[in-house]
Amino acid sequence: MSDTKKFLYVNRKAPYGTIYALESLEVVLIGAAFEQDVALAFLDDGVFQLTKGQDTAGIGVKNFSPTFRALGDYDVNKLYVERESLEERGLTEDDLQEIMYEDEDDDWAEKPSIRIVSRAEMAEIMAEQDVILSF
Amino acid sequence: MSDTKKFLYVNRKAPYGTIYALESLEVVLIGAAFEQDVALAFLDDGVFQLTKGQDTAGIGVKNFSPTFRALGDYDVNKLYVERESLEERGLTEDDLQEIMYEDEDDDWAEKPSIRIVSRAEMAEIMAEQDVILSF
Amino acid sequence: MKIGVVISEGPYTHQAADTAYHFVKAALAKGHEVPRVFFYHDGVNVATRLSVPPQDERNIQKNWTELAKEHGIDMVVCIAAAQRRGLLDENEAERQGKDANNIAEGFRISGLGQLIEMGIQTDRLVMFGD
Amino acid sequence: MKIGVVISEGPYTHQAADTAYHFVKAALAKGHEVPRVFFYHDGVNVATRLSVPPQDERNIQKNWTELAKEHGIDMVVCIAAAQRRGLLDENEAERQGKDANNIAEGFRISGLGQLIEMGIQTDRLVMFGD
Amino acid sequence: MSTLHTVNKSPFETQTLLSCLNHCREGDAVLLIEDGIYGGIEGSALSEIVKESAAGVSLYVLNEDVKARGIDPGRLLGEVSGVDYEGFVDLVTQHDRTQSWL
Amino acid sequence: MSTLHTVNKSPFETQTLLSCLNHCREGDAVLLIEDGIYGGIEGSALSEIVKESAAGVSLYVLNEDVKARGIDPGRLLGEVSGVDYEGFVDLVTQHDRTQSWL
Repeated sequence: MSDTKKFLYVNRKAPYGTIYALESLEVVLIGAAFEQDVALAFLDDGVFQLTKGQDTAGIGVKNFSPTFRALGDYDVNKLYVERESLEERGLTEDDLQEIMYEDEDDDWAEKPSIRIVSRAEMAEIMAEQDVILSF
Repeated sequence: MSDTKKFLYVNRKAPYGTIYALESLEVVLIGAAFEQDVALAFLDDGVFQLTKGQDTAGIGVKNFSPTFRALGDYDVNKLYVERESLEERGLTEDDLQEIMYEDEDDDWAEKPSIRIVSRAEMAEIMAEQDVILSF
Repeated sequence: MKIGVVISEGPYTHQAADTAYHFVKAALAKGHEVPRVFFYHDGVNVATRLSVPPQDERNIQKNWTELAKEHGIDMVVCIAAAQRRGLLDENEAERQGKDANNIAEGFRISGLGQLIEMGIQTDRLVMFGD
Repeated sequence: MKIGVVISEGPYTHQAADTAYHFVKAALAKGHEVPRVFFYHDGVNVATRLSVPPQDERNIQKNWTELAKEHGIDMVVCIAAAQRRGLLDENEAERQGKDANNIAEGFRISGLGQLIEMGIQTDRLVMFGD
Repeated sequence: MSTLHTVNKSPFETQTLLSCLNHCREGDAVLLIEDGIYGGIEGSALSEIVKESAAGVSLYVLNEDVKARGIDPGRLLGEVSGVDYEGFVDLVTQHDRTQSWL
Repeated sequence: MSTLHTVNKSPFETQTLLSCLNHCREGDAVLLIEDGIYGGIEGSALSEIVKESAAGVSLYVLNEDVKARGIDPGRLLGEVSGVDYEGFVDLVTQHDRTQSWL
């Protein structure tokens, strides 16, 4: 086995009602330093973490959604979002914030980090991992 | 308003996976000393709290189900259990432990504390309360 | 009106203690009384003075301590729930033979009877939890 | 095999810390290695030495402290999660200007890197939570 | 005599909202707070059943929680009214009791 | 290459079990632990959908959790096998990864 493992962070919970989304992101940021093959999965209520226009001033809780846009700088650029989970919640890709990264293998072209996948594709992605962390 | 209020303890969670069922019972026991009009409601997964034959030795957690049988001694004898909640879970009244109390107004006759009610009746019971505590 | 409040989940992990805080502030602003807030289940963890949230986050314990001081709210931490979870005041620590205590200013440890009493003496009771 | 374990809910409130305990004991009994248990989210609350569970209940912290001592398990409490929730060791208390600490024997406070490292160095990782 | 019910869970995750609505009586109010506000979204897989189950009941969402989660109020069911924390307090005092569906 | 999935929530309370089953692949195993064991009950409103969704998947329950909750093993789906904590460990080592559905 090589030194690089495939890590998947599975996000199934909505933001702010509980802390799991925020503390998941904290692991992702620290984990980025370990140079593993990292991907994030958003399914079920986890897709709500990525909505644009979050404004938490009224509830007095820190808005961590801008941090997702910084993930590209940490070489974290595979954010898989499940289409069926969006649809069941009345959301489309347009409701999610734009998250971009610069592809060093393609002359630093700007590319979207969010990849909408079907439930079947999500199951395949999960089945390819070495380590799955659930939040 | 009289000094006596109607208190309802609403139990909607299964036992052992979380502590809510046990800590609900602790409130009921303490609350009994206050001579209020007390009733317990079991609906949704709360009906699992009353199954007979619980044996927690294997999970190393205290089995608190016998405590329900002591409630009669504390003058707590209205345990409303929702029929639809039982049915959805494949349970019948026979799966619940027998919980009795002695009716002081009827020559101390032994009577069952568990009263199976319909969802509509449960809604009525809830609507009659002064104070509702949820667990 | 007199409104009693129960908080039954821990700080930061669940939004309950935050929502309750904004609710109580609004109730007080509208002229209602909030004589007591009762902390049960993991809610007892709100009362630790040892928490050190990041500087850009709210300090839930401090917010409650200040609000209670300003408005004379009786903040009661359930003793049974607190013992299980390691929340002790000086007396309890001594009684239990523990070498430290962690309850913040403004919170007092007492029994579940205080919850029932609050239910009897207030006009409304609102619970915040999971 | 090397099995890493994560506990992400607090003691008594959720069964996670109990299930993990029985799982780890069984893994060790079958000859596997459990080099590290990582406590995250409310799981950090398992590490308080101030808890006083009723005498007829299990003592979750003591169970873990003893199991770890007997089998050389490295029990790591996430520092960021611990700070939010008021779990401090002596060093952290001093650094943060707090007048008390509450970490039990056998637990050490460290960073999230220890979780990733555990994921890299073990053959399997099992999480217990809510 | 009526009840204010509060629901703080997403109906896509738990059964709490539907259980609450199935125990409401005509004239009751249901206030969606915290992650509960997702129950007010129009065009979801649950919108129709929420609307049906809420017949005769007044549905509210806590504005601050809606805003925090980036849900445009225009995306909510027409049946839903928004309140702020002071409106939450008014709902508590206007009804005879509060039942928190935890 | 296969996955062991663990589910610790009641399917009558949360969507977790169904979400898990909808992401399983042929040859995977699902172990129901803690309150998750209620997902193994025969004759419930969810038994049929659990059985259908679990096609191609091996279903297990943790015996100790079943016993604790007073559920007679005879009341479980015929498709479900019981394991103890040591069996749980074996399932972890026999599959290539463990995914906890929290």
